[in-house]
Amino acid sequence: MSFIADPIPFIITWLTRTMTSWGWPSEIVTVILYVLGALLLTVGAMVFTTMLIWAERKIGGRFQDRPGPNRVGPWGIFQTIADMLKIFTKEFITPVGADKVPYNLAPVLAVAAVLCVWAVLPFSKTVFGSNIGVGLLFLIAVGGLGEVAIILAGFGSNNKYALLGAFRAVAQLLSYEVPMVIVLLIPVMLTGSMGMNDIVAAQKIPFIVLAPVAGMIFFTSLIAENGRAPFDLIEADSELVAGYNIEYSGLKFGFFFVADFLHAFTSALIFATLFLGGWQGPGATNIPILGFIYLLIKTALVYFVMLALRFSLPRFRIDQMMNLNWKFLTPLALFTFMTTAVVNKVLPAGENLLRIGGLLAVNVVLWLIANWAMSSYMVRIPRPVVSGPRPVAVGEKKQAPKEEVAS
Amino acid sequence: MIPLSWYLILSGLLFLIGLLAVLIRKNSIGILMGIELILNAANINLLAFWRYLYANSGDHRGQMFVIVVFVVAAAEAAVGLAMIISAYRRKNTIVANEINELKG
Amino acid sequence: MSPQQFFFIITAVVILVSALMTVITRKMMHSALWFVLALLGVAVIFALLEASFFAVVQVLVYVGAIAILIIFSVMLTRKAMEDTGSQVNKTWVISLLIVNLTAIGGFLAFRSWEVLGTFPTALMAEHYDIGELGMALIDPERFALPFEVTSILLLAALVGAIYIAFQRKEGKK
Amino acid sequence: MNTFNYPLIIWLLPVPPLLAFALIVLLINKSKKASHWTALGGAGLSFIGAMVVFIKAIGTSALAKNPIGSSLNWLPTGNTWLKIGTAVDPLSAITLFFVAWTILMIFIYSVGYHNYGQPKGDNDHPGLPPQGAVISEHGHSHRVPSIEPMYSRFFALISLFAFAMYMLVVSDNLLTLYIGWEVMGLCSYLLIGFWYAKDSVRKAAVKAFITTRIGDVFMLLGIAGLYSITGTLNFHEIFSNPLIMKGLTETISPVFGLSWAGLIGLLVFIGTVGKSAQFPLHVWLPDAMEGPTPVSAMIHAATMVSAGVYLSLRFFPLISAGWQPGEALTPTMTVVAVIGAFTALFAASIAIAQNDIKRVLAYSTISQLGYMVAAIGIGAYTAAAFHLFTHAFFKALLFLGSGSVIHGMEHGSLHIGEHIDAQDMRNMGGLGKKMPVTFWTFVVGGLALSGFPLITAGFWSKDEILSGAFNSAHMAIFVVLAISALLTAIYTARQLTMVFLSVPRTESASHASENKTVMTVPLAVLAFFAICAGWVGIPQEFPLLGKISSGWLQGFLDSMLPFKGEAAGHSLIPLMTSLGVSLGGLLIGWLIYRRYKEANQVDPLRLGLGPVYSLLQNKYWIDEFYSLAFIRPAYWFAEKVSYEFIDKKLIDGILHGIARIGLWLGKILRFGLDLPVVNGAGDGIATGTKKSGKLFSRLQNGKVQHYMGLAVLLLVITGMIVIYLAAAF
Repeated sequence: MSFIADPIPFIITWLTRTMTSWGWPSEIVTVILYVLGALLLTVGAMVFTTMLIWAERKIGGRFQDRPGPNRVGPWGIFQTIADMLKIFTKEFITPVGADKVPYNLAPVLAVAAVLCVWAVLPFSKTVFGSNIGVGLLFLIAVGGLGEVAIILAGFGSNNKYALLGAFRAVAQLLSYEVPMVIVLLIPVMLTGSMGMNDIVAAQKIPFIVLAPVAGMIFFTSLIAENGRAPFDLIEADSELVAGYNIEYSGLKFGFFFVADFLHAFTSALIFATLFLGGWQGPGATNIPILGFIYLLIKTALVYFVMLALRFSLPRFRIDQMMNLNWKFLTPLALFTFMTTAVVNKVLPAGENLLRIGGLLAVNVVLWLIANWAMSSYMVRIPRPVVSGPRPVAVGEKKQAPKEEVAS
Repeated sequence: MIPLSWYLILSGLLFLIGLLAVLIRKNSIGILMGIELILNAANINLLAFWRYLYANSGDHRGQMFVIVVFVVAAAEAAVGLAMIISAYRRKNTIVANEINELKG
Repeated sequence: MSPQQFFFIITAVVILVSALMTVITRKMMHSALWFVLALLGVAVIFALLEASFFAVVQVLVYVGAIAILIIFSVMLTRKAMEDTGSQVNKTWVISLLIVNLTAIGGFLAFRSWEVLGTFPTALMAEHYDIGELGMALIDPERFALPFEVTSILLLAALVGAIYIAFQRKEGKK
Repeated sequence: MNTFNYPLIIWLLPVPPLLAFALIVLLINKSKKASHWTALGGAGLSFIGAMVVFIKAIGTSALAKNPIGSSLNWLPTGNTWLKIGTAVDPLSAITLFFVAWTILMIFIYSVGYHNYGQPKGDNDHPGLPPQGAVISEHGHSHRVPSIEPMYSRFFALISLFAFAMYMLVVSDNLLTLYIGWEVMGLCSYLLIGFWYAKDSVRKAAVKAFITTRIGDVFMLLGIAGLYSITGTLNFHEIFSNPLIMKGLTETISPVFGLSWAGLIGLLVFIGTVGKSAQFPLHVWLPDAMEGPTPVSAMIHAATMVSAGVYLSLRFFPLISAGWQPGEALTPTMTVVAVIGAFTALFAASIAIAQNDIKRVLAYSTISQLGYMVAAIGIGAYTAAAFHLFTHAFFKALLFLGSGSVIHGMEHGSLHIGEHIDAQDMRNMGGLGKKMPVTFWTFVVGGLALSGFPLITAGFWSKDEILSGAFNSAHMAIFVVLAISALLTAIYTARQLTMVFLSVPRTESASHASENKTVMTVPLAVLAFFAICAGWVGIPQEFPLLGKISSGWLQGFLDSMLPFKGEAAGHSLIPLMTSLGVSLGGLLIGWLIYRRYKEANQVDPLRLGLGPVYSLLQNKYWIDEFYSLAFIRPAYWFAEKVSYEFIDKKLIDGILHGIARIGLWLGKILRFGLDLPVVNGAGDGIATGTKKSGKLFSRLQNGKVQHYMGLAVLLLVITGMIVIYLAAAF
């Protein structure tokens, strides 16, 4: 095992040996290593998020034709750190009338819920937190904790807008969990296991090739779960002022802020793991550090697409958002699931061209049908229009003086 | 190694607390939470017996019961809460003892 | 005391305390939060029983769905239940007596059960796999029928809940 | 490619049409386009699956011993399971082949037949055939055919029909086969009654349903008997188990001294008689012509009547139990052979005198089915299956062709506004020039039907039946079949001549026009099979051609038989006979009818036959006889005996008498017993109950927790007592 090819297990082995040589019992060494790993992962994720916030602001700026942060450090790279310093120094405010326990518990829970996901993600062939057999279920389960955090925030703030925002947010998150969970059954079905390591190992061909429709549904649901544009109804400032976190400021708000970005990045990571093959890539089996890099590249790609959507699409209306979920994504997810199950069973097993082609063809057909159904539905329900386009005022004004001149 | 009796004592106590909630809370939602606690106590019992007496013989009846209990709990919460909300809308109260007529 | 036992006792204490708080807390919202904590503790107990699938499902179903439903209901019905005043019935002493009687009865009845002292044998790897449970669920000669019946129950509950909670428009009966 | 999950595909074969049915009925029936695409998609998927399975089946050796398929437990019956499953053996394989082709072709054809793409009719109602629409073009208006108002419904029902047939064919047991069988009965009722607003259509639908039901009851008896004796419904388990077969053959049943095998075979055969319209129960089939033509083709060629013969072929081991080639026929086989041969002759003779283009074909179908049944009866299993196979193609072709002719005629009559019966052959004539594709394909079908030598499929299969009859020395059967072959050729020639040759006899006929491609392409495909389908079964003993033929079909199907196939030598006499009757009959028919030029001219045959002709034209007065013998007496019995005598006089009288006695008794009891004794006690009890009720109602305060507490308390106390008692004793 060389340090270059696979550094983290190398370090772990080294630490274990060292501590055992000090005469510590092996259980305690294991516990220490677990705590150390968790700490490292968490701190790493948080530090990474600061970079992420900068990158997002910079990219967003470019999308909107402005420079983005550019004052602190080269290319504004220390902007987030400056912001962090400012947030740390702010006063801890708890509004009068707020319910103290939920109010203070919510931000912590929000970050914790996201970080829990990292515990089961495989980062390379040899580096993963915990390989439990029901990893995917765990992923969904801890996703539910985030909703509790939002409710607590909305309730604890003792503010009408916060409560409304929380209701809305939870409604959206719960709704989009439905197609997401259905669609997640497809990778499980293709793999035959719910363990994350098994799912990645089964993706010699990434599942996005075998089940593109499922991938698309999952991606959409992920964006909705994040509550980012075009699904950012949670903090639609024109309707709700700022959503469930309206009463928060300082470090407590910072927690929500970090949770938001971390959640988005984690979503990209999950998508890359489940549908793009995770750490799989040429040579990744022999040199695990390569797998880490592959995963990072794939995640960055997915994240960039999410950013592109965020900065270019307008927001859905609440009814449109619900319609999209219940009338389109959920039925489509069910159909995709059923057809994939049947086709996968009928076609010969293994990684042959017939199976891949068959699954792909079925997905294309499904997508065409869904597209046709959606567009004919949109045609049948005309968009409510308050009034037709008004005549341009300038044209009339120009005409009027002309008449005067003529007369 | 934990003896089976520990789990049974835990589940027994949890059951009693749940029963207490069912009997003394005024609020219907509190009663519902008590019922959920009782169901959880039952689940601990089922899984403990499964693990200690049947797991290695490939007998899945304990787990099957747990699944059924999960489903029943979910169904009960959904219907029960819907009924509470409905009662709240009609009678403007959710105190269990005030909802004592078989009339909407 | 082995680490497992230590861990079990801590979890059990957390569960029992939070369950008790669920019963006696005056504010309904706090009661619900204690309830969530108790449920999470039960999930840990499941994990201790080497039933990781059920631990995860416990979190998914109870914390992710039932607890949220309960919290929602608490918020929606806040107007009717002011958090002031007694939150327990007048007859709480009698209820307490009944519960104590139950405890004593249970203790007397099961005190000398020979199963109590059982220790677990190590779980074999093939039984750890939830695939086996899955196959048992859809095997017509084992649990397919209960499984299907349960699914129908769930469907009926779904429809029933929607019907009951549906707000009828005034004058449209 | 050889890793396809074949058993699963077989299971899935019937599913797409069923899904299409459900989809159309539940969701997309508003859109006609989506409806027919869904139906076509369902039929197409099943078609592809059927072809995949067929190719696998013909490539599998010893298929009859080890059919492809799987089964699963369905119902627990005590200690055993009632299993259902699917299997494909040689018989189902070839049935699957022609069923898949004909169904797909009929589906495609239906799109055109129901005038897809035409405007909506002005006066069209659901339940009536489309009346035509007026469109104006270039300033003047004219009438064109209009689209069927219940277009989606048609495709939904026909999909269900296809589902039932597929299910019947792939079943490996009587249970699912019977389900398919009955679903087909329902579909035939719905589809024959498709234009339900017409009185005659409703009657025809009811007639078809009830007549086939008579057969089905006997068939169900047979199935029940088989299950109670053998304890299984799986064909393979019954027929390939020598012990069971021996037991069935040698035990004598209580009826007519038949063996159990013979009795069950006979009962199941009665089911075939109903479904395949054999002699006593044939009356529904000509009336079924009231339905749309694709339905007729579906019933006559692809599904229903084939199902009847298919069933008899399935049960051939039972029907022929205890029989070896060359021996005398068993009683059951004799019945089958006689009914078949008689039906063949009887129906062919009726067909000669019919004027409705579809009725001629209907009787022709009955006659040809009689052929197959007769072949089964004399033990010529392979020949019967072969004829079933070829007949499906050319009869589907003929029906679709006749539909095309009718469609063309309707087009003509709409165009010029003439009100004539578009199905009456007397109104046609000279259509060969107007509708060339229809003409040539119809000629191919007609020649195949009449057994035109060497090139058509019908010749080979019919020849095989005739030679089977001759070689096994059943001369009576042989002669009857030969005569009916002659009659077949005559009425085919009559039909061809009256419809296509000569000159148009009405205005409509002279304005008829060829149909769209969507209708003619299925005709061409079926015409191809009507010729080529026979070449797989050229017997090896045949002079000259036998040398180059492999006799593949015979080999493939013979493996199904419990004994070695009939290997009798090929004789020239039946060959000469079939050559003679076919060519001779065609010639006679043409000679008689080539001078038939006026619509109101007397039929030339009537001049020659006189009263016999009207006997034939009125179908031997069978319908009238049934009406006189069964239906009218039944009505009379219901009204006079059941209603007026038994119900009104007998039952009502007794009831009134009892009522009077009761009244009188009641008075005595009231004043003697009720008022003084019973009331006193009753009032006392009531007052007591009321008082104690008041006492207990305090417990019933509607408070849930109160109840719960009491319940738990009671439980604990009871439990403690029980445990204490258990410990004490």
